[in-house]
Amino acid sequence: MPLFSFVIRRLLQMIPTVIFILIVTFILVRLLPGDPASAMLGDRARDADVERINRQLGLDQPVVVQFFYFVRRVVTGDLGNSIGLKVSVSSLILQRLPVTLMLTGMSALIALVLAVPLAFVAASKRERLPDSIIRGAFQMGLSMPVFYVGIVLLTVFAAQLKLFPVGGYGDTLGDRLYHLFLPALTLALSFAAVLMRNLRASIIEVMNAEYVDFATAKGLRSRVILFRHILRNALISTVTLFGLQIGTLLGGAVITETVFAVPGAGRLLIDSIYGRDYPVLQGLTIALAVLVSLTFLITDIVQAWLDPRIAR
Amino acid sequence: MAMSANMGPNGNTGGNENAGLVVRGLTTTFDTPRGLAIAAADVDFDVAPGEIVGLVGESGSGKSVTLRSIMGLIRKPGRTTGHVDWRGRDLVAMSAEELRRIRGSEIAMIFQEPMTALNPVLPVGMQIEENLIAHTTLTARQRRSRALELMNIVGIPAAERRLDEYPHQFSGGMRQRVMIAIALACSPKLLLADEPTTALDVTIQDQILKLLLDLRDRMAMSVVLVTHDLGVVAATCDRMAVMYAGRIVETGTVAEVFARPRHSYTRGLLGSVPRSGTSRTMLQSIEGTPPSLTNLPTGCAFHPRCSFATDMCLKERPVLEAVTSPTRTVACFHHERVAAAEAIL
Amino acid sequence: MNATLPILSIDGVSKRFRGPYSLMRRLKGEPPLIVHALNNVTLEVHRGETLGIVGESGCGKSTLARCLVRLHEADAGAVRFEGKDIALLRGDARRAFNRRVQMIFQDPYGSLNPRMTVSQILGEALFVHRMRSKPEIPGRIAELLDLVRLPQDAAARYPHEFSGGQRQRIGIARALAVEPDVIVADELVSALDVSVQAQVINLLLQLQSRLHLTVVFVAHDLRLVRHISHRVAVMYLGQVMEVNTSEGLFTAPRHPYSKALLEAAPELDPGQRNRKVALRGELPSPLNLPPGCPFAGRCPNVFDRCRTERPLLSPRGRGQFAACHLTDFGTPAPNANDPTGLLLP
Amino acid sequence: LERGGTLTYGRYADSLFLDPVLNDANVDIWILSNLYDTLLLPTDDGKGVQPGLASEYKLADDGMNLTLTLRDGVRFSDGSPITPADVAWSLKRAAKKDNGIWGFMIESIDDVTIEGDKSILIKLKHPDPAILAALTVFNTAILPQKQFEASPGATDEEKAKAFAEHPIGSGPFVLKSWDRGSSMKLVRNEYYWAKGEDGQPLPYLDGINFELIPDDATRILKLTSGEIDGAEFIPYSRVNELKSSGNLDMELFPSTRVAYITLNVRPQLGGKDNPLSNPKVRQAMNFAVNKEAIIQIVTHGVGKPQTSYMSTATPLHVGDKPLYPYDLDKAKVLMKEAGFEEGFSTSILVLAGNQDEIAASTALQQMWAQIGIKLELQQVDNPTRTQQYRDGTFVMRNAAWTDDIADPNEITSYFVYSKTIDALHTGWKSDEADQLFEASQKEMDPKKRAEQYARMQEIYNAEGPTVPLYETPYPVALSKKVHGFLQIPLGNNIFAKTWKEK
Amino acid sequence: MSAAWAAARSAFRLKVLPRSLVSGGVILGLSLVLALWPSLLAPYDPTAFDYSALLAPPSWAHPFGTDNFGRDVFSRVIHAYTIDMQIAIFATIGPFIFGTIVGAFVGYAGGISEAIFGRIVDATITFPFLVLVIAIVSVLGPGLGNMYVAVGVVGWVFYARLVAAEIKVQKRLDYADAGRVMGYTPLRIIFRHLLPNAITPAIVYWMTDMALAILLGSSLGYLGLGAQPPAAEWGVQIADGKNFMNTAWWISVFPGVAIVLTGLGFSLAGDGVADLLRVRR
Ligand SMILES: Nc1ncnc2c1ncn2[C@@H]1O[C@H](COP(=O)(O)OP(=O)(O)OP(=O)(O)O)[C@@H](O)[C@H]1O
Ligand SMILES: Nc1ncnc2c1ncn2[C@@H]1O[C@H](COP(=O)(O)OP(=O)(O)OP(=O)(O)O)[C@@H](O)[C@H]1O
Ligand SMILES: [Mg+2]
Ligand SMILES: [Mg+2]
Repeated sequence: MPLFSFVIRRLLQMIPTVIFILIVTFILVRLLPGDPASAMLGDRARDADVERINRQLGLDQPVVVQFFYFVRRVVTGDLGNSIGLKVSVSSLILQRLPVTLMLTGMSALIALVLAVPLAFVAASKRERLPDSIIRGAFQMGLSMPVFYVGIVLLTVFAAQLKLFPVGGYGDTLGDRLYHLFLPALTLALSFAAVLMRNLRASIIEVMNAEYVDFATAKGLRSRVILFRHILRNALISTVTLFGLQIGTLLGGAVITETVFAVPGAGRLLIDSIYGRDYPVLQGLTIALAVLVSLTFLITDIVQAWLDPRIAR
Repeated sequence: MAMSANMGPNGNTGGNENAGLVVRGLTTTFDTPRGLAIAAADVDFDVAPGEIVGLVGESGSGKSVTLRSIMGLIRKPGRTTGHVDWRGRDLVAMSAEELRRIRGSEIAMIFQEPMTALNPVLPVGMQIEENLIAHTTLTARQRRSRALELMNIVGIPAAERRLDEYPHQFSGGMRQRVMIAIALACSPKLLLADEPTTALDVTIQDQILKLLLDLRDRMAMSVVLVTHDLGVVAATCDRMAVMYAGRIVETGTVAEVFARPRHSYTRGLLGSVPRSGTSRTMLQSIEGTPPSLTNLPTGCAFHPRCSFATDMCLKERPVLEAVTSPTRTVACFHHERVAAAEAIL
Repeated sequence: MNATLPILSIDGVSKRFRGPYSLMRRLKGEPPLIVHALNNVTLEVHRGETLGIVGESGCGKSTLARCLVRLHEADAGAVRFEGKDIALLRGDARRAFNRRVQMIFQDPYGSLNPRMTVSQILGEALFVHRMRSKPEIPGRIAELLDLVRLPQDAAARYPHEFSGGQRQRIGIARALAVEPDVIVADELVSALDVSVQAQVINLLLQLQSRLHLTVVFVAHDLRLVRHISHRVAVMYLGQVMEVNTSEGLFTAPRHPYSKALLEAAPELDPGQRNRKVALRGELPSPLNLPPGCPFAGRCPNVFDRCRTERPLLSPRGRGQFAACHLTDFGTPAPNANDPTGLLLP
Repeated sequence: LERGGTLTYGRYADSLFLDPVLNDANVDIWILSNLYDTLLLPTDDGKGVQPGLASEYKLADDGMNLTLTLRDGVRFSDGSPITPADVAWSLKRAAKKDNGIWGFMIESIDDVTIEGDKSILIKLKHPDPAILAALTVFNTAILPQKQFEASPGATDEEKAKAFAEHPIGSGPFVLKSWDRGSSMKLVRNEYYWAKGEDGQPLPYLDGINFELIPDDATRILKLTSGEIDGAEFIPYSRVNELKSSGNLDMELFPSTRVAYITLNVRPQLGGKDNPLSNPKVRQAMNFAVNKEAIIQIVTHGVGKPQTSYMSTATPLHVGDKPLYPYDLDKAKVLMKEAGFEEGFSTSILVLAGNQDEIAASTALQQMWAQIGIKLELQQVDNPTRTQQYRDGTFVMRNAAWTDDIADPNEITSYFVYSKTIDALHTGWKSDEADQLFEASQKEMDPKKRAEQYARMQEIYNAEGPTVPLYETPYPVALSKKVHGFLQIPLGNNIFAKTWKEK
Repeated sequence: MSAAWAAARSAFRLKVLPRSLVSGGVILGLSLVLALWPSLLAPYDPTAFDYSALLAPPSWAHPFGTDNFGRDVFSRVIHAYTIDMQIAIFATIGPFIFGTIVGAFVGYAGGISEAIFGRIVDATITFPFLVLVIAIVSVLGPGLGNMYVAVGVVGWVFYARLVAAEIKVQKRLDYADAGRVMGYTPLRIIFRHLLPNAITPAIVYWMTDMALAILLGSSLGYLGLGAQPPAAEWGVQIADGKNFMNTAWWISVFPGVAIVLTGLGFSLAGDGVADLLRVRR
């Protein structure tokens, strides 16, 4: 029951956030210089063509009116049609978003797999050589531009060693996982670095907590202490960070998807900015906002589950 | 090493079931950025079966460190040397696995802060049963009923329901009881209680202390009770040891020490506590502040604050020696003068 | 009663805090949970006296202290300073009030800004209230340090360079800097070691007589309160249960709760042990107050009326007040039938 | 020659809209000929015309009528026969005013009528020397009228949207599936009319997979690792490297692509006098550009200097010497004559992240600095640049051009003729050139028309509003196993005769 | 003897700064020197072409080789310090100051301002940061100045969040109440008392943020929205060298190393500052 009320409360909180984002996006995209017609038609467009298309798209109306129409449509669940791609925005989102979700999901997983054990090693060998090596390595991951890491990984693991395909997306699920591994790894590196740093700090903190001493005084095996007492508590603060970073991860996906030729939402987003594809941009922003809010919600729930003190 | 005179009631350290706890030359140091901190130095004391020994001293005097050293809970950069003989076996020299078996089963410990010593994310039932899983072969059902039994022993009402609750749902007194229940889970022979009531109200403190006395009687358990409240010692303990700056400066039965303290620090402690009939008069405070462990005064660590101090105290460190009886020890050159000084009150 | 105007009077003050308000409660249309921290508290503080306030943790002592200095605004009732309702003070008047009624806090670690040196801390107080002109400030700081017996080189140091006792003295110096009439000391020494406690208490006693301060001394340590106070108010669950002179309270408490509180405090005399638990149960939650006497659930003398009707604070003679239906509780009468009278030595 | 197999081809961007009339961009245009067929086809050199769906064509002597005869037994990819009605309907749809942006190429068409069961008669408003070339252009592709009109939707545009999801044409391939932004799969059209060398119907391939790989480096990596068989738009910097790699064919297909800088020559710009309006300044700027150096830096030697504003692959191109050979002294003299001895500050719009434009502009910045022109680079995204361009508020911009029709009229109409888009929105205007262009649009005498174009090129090259940089081929890298692929100078990717070794 | 030694050692140790601060400080100090006086080390004009040495591999004349314009990569990497350090500072100082002030007020006032701020935070972290910055830069036009604005529009939120959270903790502490009891004004309490104690996380984050700003600057430079050619900036350089990864790796690798090194400097300094500013109690 407390969890239920917690979820409802959080869902209600999402509404103003999404509306706020909606308005900001709407205004922002309309402030962008250039219009969809020029973006579509390019250099050869004649004025008449441009005007005709803008009229067809209703872009000759005042922004407020456009916003009103837009909101009315969104409320009925219609996100409109893409100006450039000439298909419905919802179908585009349904097609692209899962790809990005899979990509971010995988990279989150990889980041965890990398960060958690190494954070333990670093924390327990604190201020000694293994700690320095691990922190140094992760710091490098954090300091390298994503596009750079991507190209390096591609060159080494795909082109030279031929362990992975060079970008693209597959057809079957397994194939897709295989294709997405390198891009996910690219994204995961900086994410893992942030996680590792945070986790290491909280592990150190938890290791010094009295209840860990108390658990030792109970005569528990060190494995039990590690997993039941240290890890769980250390993860609590990391879970929040994890949720917060999902937004950043989605941002990083924009570049990764381009480098690895992954047909995901990140690239669609950038394309829609460059193509002034307002409906896609707006639709996608809403979808992402809802998605990220949901991620926050989920991490909050996970955190509440890990930490019974939260959901009262 | 200065200890030979003090062998306590169970002077024979040969391995036997009735030996209780014999601590000899227990020293724990920490390597800190400010230098080496000697948190416990050459600590000697004994605890006989069924006995409650009070360990008093002001904050930072090394009481907790002593208890933790006994349990082998000192982590790097700390280091423990000396001997802790438990029923004839030296805990300090023991392998990690052997020590683990003794912890929580034969020797249990209660921590100072019930707030931080319980894992906030595990139900209390689980935290009790954990102990049973580690040291017994009880089935899940048996463990549960043992946990219920323990909750009843320590006086937590509605135990069945409360087993599934989390520490934050308990009040401070209840948490302390849970901690005691965990410590008692495997019927330990020795209970190390580190200020079990400091965080609690007097009425709850009273309840818990009485509970400890009860348990000692019922389970023939020895207790080391760390506190800085002399009232608690007076009301609960059989014998007591006074610590100052990592060292034990005086031991004896509670009655002896209270009646005639032989160390000026003990005397000061007793004098700082207001007593009935002293309304709005100056208290006998110990002037100055406790020394820093990384920068102890030479000679007797207490000499800068001591009104009995002479040149000798500045140069030489007094050792803990038996005075009137083998169990009455004190580390002071002037203990006769202290004892002879006018009674406090 | 003293005929002169009390310097501070607390007149039926109540303070409520909003508790957690879950969506579930909102959806059901239930009001948020209310913590009743103070319920209709009436007290007077006379010029030059020390009023002790005791009670268990969470009974509202700090809330009351904070209401006195207007850190909290009372929900009902009024706090009057020299007859004026402090809630109505604005601007300069409020600043003047703040200057004249000072508070000293419990936590020696938390109550000083760790990023300011002692001279900054004291200087700021002097500067803001224009106690001295700019060039005179350093001299005044030196005086204040002297007053609280801190070395002169303390001025340039940061709080973390001091021990707990010294920090409390800095806190006292800060309060004294603005030359107040009243000092509200909330658990002034509870965080300090016994030996250091005495130093601070002695200082407070000295300062009080030198500067003619009025002191409200909030504490849970009965021995201390008795030692320092002229009069004592005993609180329970946001209510004043008894107001008595210090000696009156300790020799013949007029409320069963006061009596239990006294019994629970361990005696310093090892010869006076008993094994009887003074008071069972714990402080009930202030979230839903019982309709009758708040102490009814734990009171050994409870009878039916206690559960339905809340007793009001009423005079018991000789400056004594108690909130109990047993109006003759604790009367030092030689009536052998009164089971509660036999406690007194 | 081997038949069968599927070719995987890496593209830099995905198509947007597979309707021949309503599309807007090269990403569609250059592959449309694989799905749709036109009455006539461009020759492989991009300069001539050959029969397509029409096996015969005849232009009347007065140039006012064109008769075309449909090839026997031609069918759409769904098996239905192609009728003259389909042809007439398709052409009329393409020529309809405001239907898409390509209609200008066949604006001369007045009416299309069906002549018997094989022939079509196109009536023109005026003689049009480029009409035959226009009938090879994608927008005159023949669509099945019935199927198109049966598509859901009320307007032509809505129907086109639905139809283009599963287009039915008569090109060598049929769209099988399209995963937008990721891949597009084509399979062979069983009904395609043309025959291969072995006498069997084309195409040789069973299918083509277009994979979308926007990142240049990744596209090449995929090619070298053998995951794809071919990749378009190889960056010039990689051409030499790939040429020397053993298992690849680095193809440089001749193209009509020219790269140049467009200068706004309006007398006033942003309220200030515009130095670029002075022809001497423009000439000085031209002379100050070391084209060889730019060709080295930007195209790594792949390109060559322009000899006219139009590429050498464009019909009626004249000129054999590079325009404006590098001559700093002359440039300085011209600047002095123009009154800009001290030089001036100006700026150029660069497409953000486009390495070629950045490199060229950076080089120009350095070169023009020598005649006192301080050039500021402003990277912007495409719509921003297009807007400033169309508004005529830009100062200078990078640009490139490729022809869509095998005739010089398209490029000339945009570059020279002031009534199309103000001569590349520059505000440049030459009355003589305008008259020449209008005349040439109706001139049926090839020789006279050639003369008109020679003169127009002369005028434009001397004082036009552009700084020609270089012309480049289309760099396409293919696996050595791939044969018979062709990208014609107009850009069309021709896969009909492509085959792959097993 | 050993006691004297221990005393000497402890005295020495106390004065010594945190080790990470020293190493981070050295890296950043050097970076700053290079940023201010790049010509100290750079042998060539970073924008000068040399057609005779296009894409030359590292040699004595060109330690890091040359790029496709024949520009000396070493000189460009060094000169890029000027721009990249500028990005690090200018892109973050505004958000740091503004965010800190807003955070201080929001954290102190709580209530409705906190609720509104909470929604702004939600919206900001929900929106992919990079995308928002790209959009804003597209609106304002490319270039460093506008990039600072774009980063600032989004970036202050994170500082404000950190400061607000910390102020909320601090304002409940006794010393804040002590200030109120002394009759100090809220402004004095916020800025004189609470902020100095609440700002540490923001400062530590600032260090990280400066490193992130360089990365973001590079990403935007890579996308053409940051520093404009021919300016030497690491991201621009990496983008320049992207097509030459196989044939002239030195164009992009050395700027990459510079980024990593500077990032390391900021991160170490951040750890060190956290150590240094930790309140000793
Ligand atoms: N892990 C550690 N590292 C460094 N010094 C330590 C460590 N643990 C304890 N100390 C030091 O050892 C000394 C003794 O500490 P201890 O906790 O035993 O005091 P205590 O007598 O239990 O005091 P309290 O009454 O406050 O609990 C203290 O000065 C403390 O600073
Ligand atoms: N700001 C607040 N918000 C909500 N509840 C509060 C607040 N301050 C105090 N309370 C509640 O009011 C009650 C009385 O608290 P108060 O701090 O006055 O007790 P106390 O007697 O001083 O206890 P202690 O001895 O632990 O200091 C408690 O239940 C407490 O939880
Ligand atoms: Mg302790
Ligand atoms: Mg309190």
